[in-house]
Amino acid sequence: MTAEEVVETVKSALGEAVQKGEVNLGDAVIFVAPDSLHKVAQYIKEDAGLKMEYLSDIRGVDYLDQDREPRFEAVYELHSFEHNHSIRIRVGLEQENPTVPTVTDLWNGALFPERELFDMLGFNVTGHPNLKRLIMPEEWEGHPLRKDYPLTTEDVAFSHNRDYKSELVKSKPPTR
Amino acid sequence: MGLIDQAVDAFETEINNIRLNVKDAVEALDHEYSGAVYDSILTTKLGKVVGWAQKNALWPATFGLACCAIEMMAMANSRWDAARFGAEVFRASPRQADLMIVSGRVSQKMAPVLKTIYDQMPEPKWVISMGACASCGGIFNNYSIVQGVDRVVPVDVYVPGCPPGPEALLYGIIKLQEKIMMEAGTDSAKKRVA
Amino acid sequence: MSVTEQGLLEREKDTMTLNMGPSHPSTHGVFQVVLEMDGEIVRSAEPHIGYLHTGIEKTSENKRYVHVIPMTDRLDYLSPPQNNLAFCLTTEKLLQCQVPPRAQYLRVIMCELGRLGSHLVWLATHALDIGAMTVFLYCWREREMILDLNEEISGVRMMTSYIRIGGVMKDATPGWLAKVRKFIDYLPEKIDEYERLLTRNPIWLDRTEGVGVMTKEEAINWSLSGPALRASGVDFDFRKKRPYSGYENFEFDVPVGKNGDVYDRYLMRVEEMRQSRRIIAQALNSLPDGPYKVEDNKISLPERSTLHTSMEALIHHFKLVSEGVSVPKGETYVPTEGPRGEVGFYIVSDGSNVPYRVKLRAPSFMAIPGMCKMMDGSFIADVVAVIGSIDIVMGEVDR
Amino acid sequence: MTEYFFISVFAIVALVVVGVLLTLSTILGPRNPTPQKLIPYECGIIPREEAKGRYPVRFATIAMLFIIFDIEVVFMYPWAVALDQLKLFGLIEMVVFIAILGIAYVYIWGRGGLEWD
Repeated sequence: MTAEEVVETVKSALGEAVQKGEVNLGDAVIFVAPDSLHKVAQYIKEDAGLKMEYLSDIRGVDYLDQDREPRFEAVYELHSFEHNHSIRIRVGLEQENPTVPTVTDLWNGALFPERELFDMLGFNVTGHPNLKRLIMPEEWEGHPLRKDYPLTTEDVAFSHNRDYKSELVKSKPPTR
Repeated sequence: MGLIDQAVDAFETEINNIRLNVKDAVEALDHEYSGAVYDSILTTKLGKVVGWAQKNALWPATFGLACCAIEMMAMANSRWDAARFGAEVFRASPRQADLMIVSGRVSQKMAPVLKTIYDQMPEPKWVISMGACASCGGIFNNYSIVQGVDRVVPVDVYVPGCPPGPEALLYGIIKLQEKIMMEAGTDSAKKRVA
Repeated sequence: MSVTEQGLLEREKDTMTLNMGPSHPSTHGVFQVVLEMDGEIVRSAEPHIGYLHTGIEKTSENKRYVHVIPMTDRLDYLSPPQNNLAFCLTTEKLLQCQVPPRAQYLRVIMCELGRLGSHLVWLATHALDIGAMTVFLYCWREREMILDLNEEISGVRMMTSYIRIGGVMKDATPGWLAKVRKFIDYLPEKIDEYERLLTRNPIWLDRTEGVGVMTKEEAINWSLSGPALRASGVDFDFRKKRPYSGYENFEFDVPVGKNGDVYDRYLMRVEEMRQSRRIIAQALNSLPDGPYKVEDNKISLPERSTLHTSMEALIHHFKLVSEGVSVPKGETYVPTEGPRGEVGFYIVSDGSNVPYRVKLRAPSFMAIPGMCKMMDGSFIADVVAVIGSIDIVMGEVDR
Repeated sequence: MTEYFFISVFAIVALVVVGVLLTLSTILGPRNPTPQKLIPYECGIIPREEAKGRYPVRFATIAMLFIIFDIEVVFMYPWAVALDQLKLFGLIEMVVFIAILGIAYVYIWGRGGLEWD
């Protein structure tokens, strides 16, 4: 099915659960609220017409200084091998306590990416079997991929990043 | 007012550095040589022979981290052939190795592991820091990479390059062999063993 | 309490924890798996990663688009052109720019050479782990030839950064193309040599057949990809199903396995090496001439010769060199088929010349939980065979 | 008598060479047992628990089986060297010897002694 048909079938089948559906640069993209994510994912996986049974990737994005309301976003990329089409589910998360339900019961492949979300961006994944730091050392404090986490503790002689980031660099105490 | 605080800060770090240096010096002094017999008969001539034997049988411990490890494997293979310099046998455990080639980028999580393995190698031991990432953090100046392995272990030879070609690593090993010959029989060889 | 009682109490679990830790010759990089062993049988395998975390994604959020390309080289350091291609395809999709056919063909040649080099390193280390020492030396002999080709075209042995946004670094000289042809004419008999060494070798069969089995549904559920997925029977290759960069013009077949064990994954990759050779041959025969990068000077640098004469070229050159290409606002993802599976960059751009978020979809990262599930109930010697067959590269796992 | 002379020379030379090498390296070799060096090597990780645990019994049975068939092969060496003097009688003798152990092998195989779990 083409991207438009995918978006149409999902919106018609799930109605209010899908906040917005669009075709962005040829890819089917739907926006979903965190609490209805599991229902949408279940439908997309089990529906005969869509049959997106392959979880390609889960990504976390931190829109700090962009002018959009929910600061964090978890993006799920799903493929279907039989029908050779894909869909991208974007889930907006609040700033204070970004929580997203786990999908490990649908796809076992989600074990590691969800732990990476918790580790690198501080998303709380409810229902994950063993949610602890995956990449950073256990006693590491802070979530590196957040925009307000400075890139390095040493002042870079010459840097491309914007001015306000370099102020953050100076204030961060050395982590090691 | 800021200037005074900065001056005070600078002064404090200065004192801290001096105290650290003094502590190191005291530690080095009362470190009696354990290999007593080893020292007494080690005249410069015999020391040269020992140094010649050590330099021609540098067994590297496989400490392959990232891209440089692939070039290190290439160096051990038939085209670049580290066997000509006696460095072809890659020991898996540090117990049987006397050369550690840190090939790749050392992350903050890997630094304690690197230090543990370096400690578990028997003396005399040498370290080659292969590649820009191991020598100075390379192109990754960020929160996760140790900006240079010499913050964790004492390094003998730095090999530049990203990744350095096998011939560059061989040149590093030759330079290390020259360093071993220069040091052989002198006081620093004894300090390296003690 | 006597010593035995105290000893018994202390050992309430009868398994022994064995730590196959970060510095281990057969974990293909700094990967740690803690094995709960009951004698020779692995009861449970718990992976620990992060020992090679380089923060490349965070660093590339502060680099311009052109500067991120050398970063992508160091992610999956066994096939760097594949990462460059994935990054450039996503950026070009955001820029909506059309790459000329000659550049597409040159990209395909470089990526297939990278795939060959990566499969050769996989075969070398996989066979060495299982005990076949000679294959290790044979494979590196061919890999050195590929590295010479890389060095001649891009100046660097491994990290070529040859594929740039809007095309390739520089045009391929006829001499280089002749050398590539000579290499691919020389290669098939060498692959037959590896097959003679391994494919019907009784020790190899005993160590790989029926080991680390993954059925088709399990492979899909555990998000395996690439040769590991196709070995379990899923016929899906992004070069075939969603052709990019000119792959639709070449015909090659995609090997699909039946029972998804270590032996099938070995057969998949060896067959893929032959198919890569076929693709390069077709690409060389029908290499179109024309520009090797997009003509629009807002994206790719103008020719050096035009700088002396035309003013616009000088301005474009200066603007590109100082500020770099500015990508319109948006986010997208293009999946490509790497040697280890689906490789793709998810890029969010905020309209400036610095990417806002760069996330690599790493096939090895997604395959590690599935790999550790395969190890449950197997012998400890099979753990080494399974790690070798999934062909993980820690550069792209820890990013 | 002369064979014993040659064997004894060979044994003495072996003992002397090994003895000299070992004593020299223990006397002359540097020794620097720092605490970090003495912890057991676990791929770079500080080991959390002692590795002394109880080994499963399978290892013991496999070891016994190995010894039986290893001794069998050891007996073949002198037999092979002296086969030309022993002629047909020696051959039959060895075939009987191998047949007896073959029966034991088939029994063990049948009882599943060779499988691991």
